[in-house]
Amino acid sequence: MTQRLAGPRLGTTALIYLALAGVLVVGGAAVAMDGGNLFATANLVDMLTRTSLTGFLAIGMTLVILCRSLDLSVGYTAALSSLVAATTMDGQAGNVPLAVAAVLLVSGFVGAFNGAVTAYLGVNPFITTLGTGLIIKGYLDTQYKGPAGDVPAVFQQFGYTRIGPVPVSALVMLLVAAAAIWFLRSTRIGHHMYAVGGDADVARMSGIRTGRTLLVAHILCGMTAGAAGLLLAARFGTGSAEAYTNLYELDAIAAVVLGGTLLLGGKGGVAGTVAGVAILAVLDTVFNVLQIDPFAKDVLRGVVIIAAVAIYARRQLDRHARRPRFAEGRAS
Amino acid sequence: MTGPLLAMRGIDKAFLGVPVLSAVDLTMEPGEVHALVGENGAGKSTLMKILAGVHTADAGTIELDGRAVSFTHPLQAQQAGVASVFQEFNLLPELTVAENVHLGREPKRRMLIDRRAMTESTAAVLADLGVEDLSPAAKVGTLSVAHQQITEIAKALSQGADLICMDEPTAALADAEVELLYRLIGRLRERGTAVLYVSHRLKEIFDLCDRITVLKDGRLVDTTAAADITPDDLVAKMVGRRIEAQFPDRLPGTETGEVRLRITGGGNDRVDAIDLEVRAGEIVGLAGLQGSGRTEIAEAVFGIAPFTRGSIEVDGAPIRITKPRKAINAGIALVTEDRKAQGLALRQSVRANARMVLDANARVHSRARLARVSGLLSSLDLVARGEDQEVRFLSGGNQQKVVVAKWLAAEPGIIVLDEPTRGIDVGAKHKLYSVIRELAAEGLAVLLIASELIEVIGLADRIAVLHDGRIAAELPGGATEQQVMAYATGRGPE
Amino acid sequence: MTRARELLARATNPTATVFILLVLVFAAVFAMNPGFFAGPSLMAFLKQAAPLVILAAGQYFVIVSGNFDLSVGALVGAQVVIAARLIDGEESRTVPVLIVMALFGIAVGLVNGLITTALKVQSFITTLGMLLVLYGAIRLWTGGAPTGSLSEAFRVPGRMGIEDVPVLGQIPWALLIMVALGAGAVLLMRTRFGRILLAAGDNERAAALSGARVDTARTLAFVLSGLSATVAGVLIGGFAGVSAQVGDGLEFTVITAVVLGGVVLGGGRGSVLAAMAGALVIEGLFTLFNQMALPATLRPAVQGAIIIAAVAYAARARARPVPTATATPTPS
Amino acid sequence: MRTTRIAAAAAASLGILLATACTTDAPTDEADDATTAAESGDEWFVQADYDEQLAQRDIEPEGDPAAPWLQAIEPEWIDTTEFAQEGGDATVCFSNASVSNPWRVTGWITMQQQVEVLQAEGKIGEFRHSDAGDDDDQQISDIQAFVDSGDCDALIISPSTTATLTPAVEAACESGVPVIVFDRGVNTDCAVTFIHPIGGYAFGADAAEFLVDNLEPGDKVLALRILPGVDVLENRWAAAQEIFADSELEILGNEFTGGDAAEIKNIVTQYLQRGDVDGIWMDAGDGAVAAIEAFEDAGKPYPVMTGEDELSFMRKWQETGMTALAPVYSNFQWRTPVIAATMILAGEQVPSEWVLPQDPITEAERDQYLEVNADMPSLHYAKFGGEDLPGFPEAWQDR
Repeated sequence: MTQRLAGPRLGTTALIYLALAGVLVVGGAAVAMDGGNLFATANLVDMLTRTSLTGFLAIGMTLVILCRSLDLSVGYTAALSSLVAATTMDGQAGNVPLAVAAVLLVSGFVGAFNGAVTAYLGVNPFITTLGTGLIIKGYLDTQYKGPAGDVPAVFQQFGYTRIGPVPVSALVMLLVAAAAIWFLRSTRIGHHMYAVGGDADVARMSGIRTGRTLLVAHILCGMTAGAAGLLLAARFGTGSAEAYTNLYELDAIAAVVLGGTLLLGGKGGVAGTVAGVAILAVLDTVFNVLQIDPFAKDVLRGVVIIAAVAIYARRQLDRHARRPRFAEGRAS
Repeated sequence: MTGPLLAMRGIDKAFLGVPVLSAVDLTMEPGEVHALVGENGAGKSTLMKILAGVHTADAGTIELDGRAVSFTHPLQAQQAGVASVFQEFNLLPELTVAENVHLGREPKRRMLIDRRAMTESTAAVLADLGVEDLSPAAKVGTLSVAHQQITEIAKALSQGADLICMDEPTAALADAEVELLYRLIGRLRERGTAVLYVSHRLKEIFDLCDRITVLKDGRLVDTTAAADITPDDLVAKMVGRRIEAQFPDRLPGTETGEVRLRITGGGNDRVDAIDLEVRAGEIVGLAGLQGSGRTEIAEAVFGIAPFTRGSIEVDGAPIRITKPRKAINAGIALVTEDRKAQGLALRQSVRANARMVLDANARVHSRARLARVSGLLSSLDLVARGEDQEVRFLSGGNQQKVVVAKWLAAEPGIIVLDEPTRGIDVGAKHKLYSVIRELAAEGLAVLLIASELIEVIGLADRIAVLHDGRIAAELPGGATEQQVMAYATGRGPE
Repeated sequence: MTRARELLARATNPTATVFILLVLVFAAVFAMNPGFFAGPSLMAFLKQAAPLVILAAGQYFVIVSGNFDLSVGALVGAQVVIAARLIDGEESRTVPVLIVMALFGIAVGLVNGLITTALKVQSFITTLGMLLVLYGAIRLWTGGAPTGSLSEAFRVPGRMGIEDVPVLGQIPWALLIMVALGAGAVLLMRTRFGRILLAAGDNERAAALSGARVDTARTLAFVLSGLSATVAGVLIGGFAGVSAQVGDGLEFTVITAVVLGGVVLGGGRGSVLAAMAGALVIEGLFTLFNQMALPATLRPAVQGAIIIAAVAYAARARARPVPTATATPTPS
Repeated sequence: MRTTRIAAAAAASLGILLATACTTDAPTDEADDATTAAESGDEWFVQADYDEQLAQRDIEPEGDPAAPWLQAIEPEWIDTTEFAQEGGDATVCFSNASVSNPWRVTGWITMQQQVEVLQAEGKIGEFRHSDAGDDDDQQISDIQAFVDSGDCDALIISPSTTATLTPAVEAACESGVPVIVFDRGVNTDCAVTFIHPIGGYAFGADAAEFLVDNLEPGDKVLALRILPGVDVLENRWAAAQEIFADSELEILGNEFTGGDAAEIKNIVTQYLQRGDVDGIWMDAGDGAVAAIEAFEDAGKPYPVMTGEDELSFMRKWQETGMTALAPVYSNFQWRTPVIAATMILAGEQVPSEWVLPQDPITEAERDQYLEVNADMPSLHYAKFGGEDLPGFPEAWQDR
């Protein structure tokens, strides 16, 4: 323990950004050896674009995981939202604000349902959100037999335009991330999420409404999934129910834990998550540029995630060593 | 202001029908440091927890600033200005000192957390307490016990508490840190904050306190000014045989045999220079204040936190006990202090728990022993709706019987009992007392740890008294509580 | 008083719920189509239910010891593909390949277990990673689509049975295997291992202080899960032959089944029999949906709703206050 | 909203339960109602396209029948000189939706083989590809990446979903690179050429007509589908519904199988428990064998059945001698796009919409196809059209 005080160790977030840098270097080297340039604008744009979608989902996921919860329904919520958006817009630029509102409402409602069932009915979030996902799936499959609705060109800009090398979507995602960081840091309910995830009893003893905190986390998670849905709609130019088949929820969770947020809650943050998302995106781009078999990507992802968490676990050990009264080796 | 800050009158409290407090009064003035003393089990903690809103009194009234109050939840007590510093901290290791201090009551500016205000006010409180070496930005998880305690106190103060209860605050502190606590309490007094100080340590009590309230057997003995009483008189008021505490005598035919457990120069980061031997048929008591190293010795013998120095012999053979399995295979059993966290799988059946040790250790597992489990349970007078009842449904006493049974099932040669009677009813206590005698009679070596001096004195053939991680004295069975207390509180022989 | 409370607890015992559910589902099926309970169709039902039941048993061991195994679906798929590719229609290779598969199943379980216990990675992450690795690796190996084909001998257990039995028609081997393994699982839970597993899931510390090898037990649980996935693979492959999608999403179905069985995520509670009953409930539900010709697209929704409802009910039953001795004083 | 959904579901279930509790043969009727209910508002059926595709089946395609991948039905040749390039080192890029099913895997191998030939002939230089793993958003990124890289002289796209990829493809077109779309289309004709077999309606109709011709009025048909919401598949089903509607056949229901053999066998087995099934209509061949086995295991006579030109099905068909048809969604189309790319880069004319022939394999042709592909794995497709490529057969055998 004394050593720990002596040598202040790297914060997990710093570590993860270091890892990101590492991945960039290694990836860059690999691409260079292949005769390419990972940092060519095209590739940078590509990386940034790939961060957007998972980014939105992972930001919300971070909140629920911080509260020691989980949301396996975000993929379905996103798909649903893309349809709500596209059908509401129905090609009319005028409908965009309405559509956005509708999406946030619907997705927020899904989150609220997850949160309420988990917080007040005491159902394990794994089951709650799995069930919610199935319910949404059933609704989508019954209601839509494929892409539906029409997104006006104006809104498609959200998915396609970029400022310099930075796609608008990525920019918005980063803004949301910033907002989330601010939320966790500066609002009481956001701040309390750490307490709820860290130790619900202590939180309760300190007068924190744990149930409400969890509920809010889930609502926000639903809404970021809604934002992801909007992005999908913008990029597809229509709403797609099929989007849920891509297991976005697992990508999001992977990004979150990769970002150093403890799956057991109470520790971590959105800054790390963004880095986690970025790492996955960089890997994707590198693999694409290197023309590596898509299935190898899955293998590597699996390994990376496990390895990362194993490393964080190492750092978590001997957290609360008891205070020595007698220094070691001191024979009295 | 008129009248006392706090007035508790005629407080009664019983658990499972066992009276723990009866007709206790306690009054405190603003800025007063008030000691609450008494033997273990005298009801100090219970009284404090009632004041803190953890427990609710069965009868009696509580007035704060002349207003009648009744707390059903710690929050209410906090809002009423009564803060408590328990021994298990209510802190979040991942948050900073400032965040912990303000948890749930973060200062806001325009609906948002005002972090600067948070840090500043924390810094202010700390400065006010005269603490320089603790940064509001430090992560609590990385702090020393003392600093965590200071954080707790700071939290209490920032809640605007004008009465702070401290339960054995120095138990986990090193001398230097105790000094710091002294200064702290001095400040509190100056600020007009009243402190209810629950402790065994006479030195501290006389150093710090204005008045002293003595409890015994849940009854109020006396409340006097510290100046008007000598330490010896105080101890005299605290101790004394109890009506209900009749201990069974040594069973006939119990003879002390070979040394079964010998510790020579045992030590680790919590205890040092431990020399101890327990013979077959002998009951050796370990007395000492909380944090004096009693439990640590048990944990070392059982391989949970092994000795890093010295040696252990079991039945004359030297042995390195590095994990519980080794201890168990060497015929050692440990009835742990906290049966819920360490002793029982609460949602498993009585039987499952009773045979857990046999199931877990191939070497001690045998059909014959399994067959004896039921008999064992009934011989302990276990009250349960059958062996398939989940233990969480049992009373504390019966739960403890299950724990004892699970160890006896393995037929150990040495049994260490850490606070075996904590939080259990009188009937169960007496049963356990006689069980302990029987074990000795059967030739087991018994190492008995109990905060209740009376138990150690009543049961042990020899008593090793611990102080600050060392054995301060070894006294014969007949020793008086004064003697034991004298060594335990570090005052040495009279 | 304790007595009364406990009786209440017994009546609403989550484990009991599943059997009630089972009766309800089959009553409904009977109402739809009494013919279903004719020997042959019942046998057919049990034949196709067998793999899920066996998987549920395997998953139970992992869950009851306080973990998850999300990799079983991918493992089942992998096993079938491995079998097809290695056997490649050669009858003579059947047995050796079965041995290889068993070893592979054990290996996967062992890796899951060791990473979880030794490296302290939450099993959710461990097995999620394993899922990705298996999915990718197996497709890398076969170039995306299963190659080779299964031998007749390999298909016997999953497809054939004891023919021409009066009343029943065919008694499927799958059913016998299911019963055998089910009985085995029940017996195993009565052994020292089983008891330790439960104790470890309930109170890890208490078990460890009683001398239990908690990590070993948990690792073994993963191995059992891996083996159950192997058997399930053999049965499913035998039942229906090779196809690229075998096993997809099975992990969630299995976990749902186990949870429906009243087994609590987090460990220490529930019986293996109930877990297997949970699997039968799920299969029964699918049959019911089919019998009442519920639109295929709507089924997930109903399934999700039922799961949430059932678990919420069980949670409420469990949340009922029980007199634990925590209320006793702790004198200083 | 969700809750009402559940309520609705519960109500529906309850209603059906009550309705059927009294009469045992009710389920089937209910099935129809339920199914049609799910089918309400059919944006998946466009009469014009339907008629066109059905007509195209009877049109003799231009070009050499020996090389069907170069044939075209009623081609409308357009000039491509604007894209003409010197030298054969052009970089061709290919954004693939996925190789997540055997049909795509087979096609992908064929395409790679074709590429090797063209590279050997010095017609193209580098060939880059990216695989989106069925993730539309991923594929959009892939396409953007190719466009932004600026290295592609021609861009081949096999969209994962028609509608959703449209904006990305349009963007690609605007970049000036010649774009070639094949398999599933997009809602824009900005691509230089759109290569595809006749299409989903034809596939579904071939199958449905075969069942109508080979079954008696009143016979019961079960439709097995992979997933909802995939346009090409929905078209197949929509066409089938048209045909069935005018027939005396009774449709027991349509089930989604995810192409999982076990799922298919379960479902068919369950239907067989409820009564006879005389015909099976499938929107793709995956797992067809499992469906047949369900009949064997239930001891029921083989149904009249339509699968696909996947070998496992065709072999089972041959071995059982059942009445069946293998509708084809021409796998050889995977050769055409790269060839088209070279043509475009050479400034040669290509059909603006390149419609490839799509003839189902009948019992008459079956054995000859099986002979040619005797050494091919069971998840291989008979009309993969790569027999003349140098890699044949190893490339398709050990993947």
